[in-house]
Amino acid sequence: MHEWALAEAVITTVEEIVEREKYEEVFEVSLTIGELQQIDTGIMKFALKHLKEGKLKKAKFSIKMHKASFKCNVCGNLWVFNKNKFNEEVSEAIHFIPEVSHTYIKCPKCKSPDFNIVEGRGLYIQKIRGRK
Amino acid sequence: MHEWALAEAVITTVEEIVEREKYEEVFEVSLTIGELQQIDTGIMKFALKHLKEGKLKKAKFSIKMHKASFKCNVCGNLWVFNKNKFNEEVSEAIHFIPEVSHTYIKCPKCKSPDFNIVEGRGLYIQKIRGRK
Amino acid sequence: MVDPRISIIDGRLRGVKDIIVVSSGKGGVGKSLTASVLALILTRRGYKVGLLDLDFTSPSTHLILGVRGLNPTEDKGIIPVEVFGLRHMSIVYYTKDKSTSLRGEDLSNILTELLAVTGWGELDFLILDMPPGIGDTTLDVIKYISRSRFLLVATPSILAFSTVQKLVDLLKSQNITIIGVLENIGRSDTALAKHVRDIGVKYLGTIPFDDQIEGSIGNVDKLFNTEFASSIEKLVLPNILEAR
Amino acid sequence: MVDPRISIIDGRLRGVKDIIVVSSGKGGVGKSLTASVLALILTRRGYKVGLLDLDFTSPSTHLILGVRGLNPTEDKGIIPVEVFGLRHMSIVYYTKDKSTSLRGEDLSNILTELLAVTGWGELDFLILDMPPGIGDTTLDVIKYISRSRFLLVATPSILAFSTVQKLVDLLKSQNITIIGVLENIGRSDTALAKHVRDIGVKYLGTIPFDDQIEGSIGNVDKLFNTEFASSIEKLVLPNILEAR
Ligand SMILES: Nc1ncnc2c1ncn2[C@@H]1O[C@H](COP(=O)(O)OP(=O)(O)O)[C@@H](O)[C@H]1O
Ligand SMILES: Nc1ncnc2c1ncn2[C@@H]1O[C@H](COP(=O)(O)OP(=O)(O)O)[C@@H](O)[C@H]1O
Ligand SMILES: [Mg+2]
Ligand SMILES: [Mg+2]
Ligand SMILES: [Mg+2]
Ligand SMILES: [Mg+2]
Ligand code: NI
Ligand code: NI
Ligand SMILES: [Zn+2]
Ligand SMILES: [Zn+2]
Repeated sequence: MHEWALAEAVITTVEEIVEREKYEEVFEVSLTIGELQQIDTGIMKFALKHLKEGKLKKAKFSIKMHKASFKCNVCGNLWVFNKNKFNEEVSEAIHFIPEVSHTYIKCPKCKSPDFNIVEGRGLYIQKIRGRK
Repeated sequence: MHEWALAEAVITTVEEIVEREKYEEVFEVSLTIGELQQIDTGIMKFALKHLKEGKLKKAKFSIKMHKASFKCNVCGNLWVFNKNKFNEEVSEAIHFIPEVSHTYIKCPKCKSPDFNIVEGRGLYIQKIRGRK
Repeated sequence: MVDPRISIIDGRLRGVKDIIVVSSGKGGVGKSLTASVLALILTRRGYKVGLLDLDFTSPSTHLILGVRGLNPTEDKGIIPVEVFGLRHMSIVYYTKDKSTSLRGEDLSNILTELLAVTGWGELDFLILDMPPGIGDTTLDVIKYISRSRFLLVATPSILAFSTVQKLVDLLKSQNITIIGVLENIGRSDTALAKHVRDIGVKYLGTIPFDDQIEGSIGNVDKLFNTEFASSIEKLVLPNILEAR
Repeated sequence: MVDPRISIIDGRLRGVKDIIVVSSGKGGVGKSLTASVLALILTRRGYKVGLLDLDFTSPSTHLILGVRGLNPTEDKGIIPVEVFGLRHMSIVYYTKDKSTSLRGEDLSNILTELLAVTGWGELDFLILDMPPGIGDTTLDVIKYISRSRFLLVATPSILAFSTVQKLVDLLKSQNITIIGVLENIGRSDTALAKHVRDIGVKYLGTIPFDDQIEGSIGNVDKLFNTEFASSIEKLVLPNILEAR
């Protein structure tokens, strides 16, 4: 699973922020993960725990999942992602590259593949709590 | 000047909204215009006055200009548009198609033409006040 | 916050009877040459024709036609350049053909702006020259001008067909009319005709490699005298005129 | 809200000594063929090579190489497909080469995602096959991988040069290294060499039309035996190896 790759990205980025903003110690890092990324939060937390060190040693990582929703660029229709509709191969593909949803998902109303992923893609660092 | 084309677009759109939201009469329409569009508000108001009819007959049009600003996608630099830097031909080009600023403007810090127009393009209908 | 440009697009194109989109997905197959020559031929036949170059980062139609020293004028909007009897519109009139790097959102904004402010007047045909790829411009044309008819250009290469096939999928899902696939720089023995028919699209025929083309670019009289032009007249024109 | 993918890109490419971007701006000039054949030749010379297809709406390198039935694997990231001794990565492994319409923001997200999660390991060369146009993907490569060296491909046509010139402007403004311009499907008498030198870029030489190419697509052994491959070896290889 590429949870490890993403965990590494999170640690690297937090370390950059810690350096830049001169933190002495980090207590908590809040992450949001889009549902489309289909990340196993268990593995993710395990990886983060394994990789953190130095000023992050004692940091807690909280993960919030964001439901995925789409908005059709043609008819304006809004709908939510239904993961059960796809076989494992397609799920894995979307897990790696959420944009390939444009291959497998169409607007339920007008059948267009021209939609925006309103929410539910990506992995973001929302907040860092620590001591400067 | 293509103020007339844009005024026509405003009137058509407001009429659509009036129809859809079942207004009996419109008192006021608030517009914002991006500085990059370099619209002559005098001509714009004249054109709107000339074109309004029916339920829009008595509508007042208020126009607010938005200063143009850019954000560099490469170095993150933020800067504002300085219209005096360009000759008349370039000004006219940007007036018609604000995106051609990518031809004539570069990030003052890193010289990249890869920037976003943060504010200052387009013409938007912000609010309609009327009687339903 | 409502963008009023969108509502006016239909109105601006009200006087335009037929919109032909020359597209492919694949680059370098002859879209711009086809669009330009087709526009010229229709003009010579007496139709009122507009040609709109939508390949904003690599516009070509002004070079093919050899437009020089002209500019759109203003009259309650933008009035296209009148050249060789047709109405031509391209971003080069504003970029002076200088380097213009554009992200997707920019492409979308330019298309909307051009459709909202260009006054085409009465036209029998508006020809759109499309960029390669299946991106913002293609999606926006489908979104804003659903009555468009697509003329697809391919070469005999499997690499071109692979992309054309993807574009056909998209167009079919949106019930957009496909006039057919034109084979360009073709040979007599290619498998393209069969591939095209297998996906349920009309095959329009093949235009051979024409060594007069490069020397004719920028010279309309020479262009008219190429084998390429007579092929467009023979293979494309009947298919465009018949459905009207 | 910070996107952690961006910071990891440099780290992911730490083991990659040299990044060669095959680009043009113009479509259909032979970028994908050049990128694929160059990757194969470098591999045969004993270098460790990666090939990343960045033409997300019309990927071609998997067809040129003839990759079938393989998939990237996972190990703390995505491990590219190993084929003919090189490491290959393309969106087709996830789209199954089905129709994929993407707007600019999507292109940007896919590129970031691929750069952030692909584990290339140790490489002498990573070759990037670029889409046509001067848009999101080109701008993002410049933004995220500024140490890239660009290999530009053109044809003798004025239409191709017009676009290459725009790309050169962009690259120069950003101090990106340009290896040179390769003329493809060339003739002996073209003016391209002079045009290229006039804008201060190295002209690498010309590859003729090769009628063996189409029949060699999808067959690596045949590709190696084409005149195209020997031209790449002769014209491009020295220019890529010398600066190292
Ligand atoms: N039938 C043909 N014979 C010879 N050259 C051609 C032919 N069709 C197109 N070309 C050339 O191929 C190149 C690509 O054509 P162009 O119209 O620019 O393609 P696109 O718009 O699809 O990128 C141009 O240099 C053009 O002159
Ligand atoms: N030197 C050449 N001789 C013959 N055909 C060529 C040559 N170079 C490229 N081609 C063909 O031209 C077409 C475009 O090549 P491709 O590599 O897909 O270009 P791009 O990636 O720039 O769009 C393909 O069908 C390819 O097989
Ligand atoms: Mg989208
Ligand atoms: Mg921009
Ligand atoms: Mg073209
Ligand atoms: Mg290619
Ligand atoms: Ni995984
Ligand atoms: Ni004006
Ligand atoms: Zn829809
Ligand atoms: Zn900058």
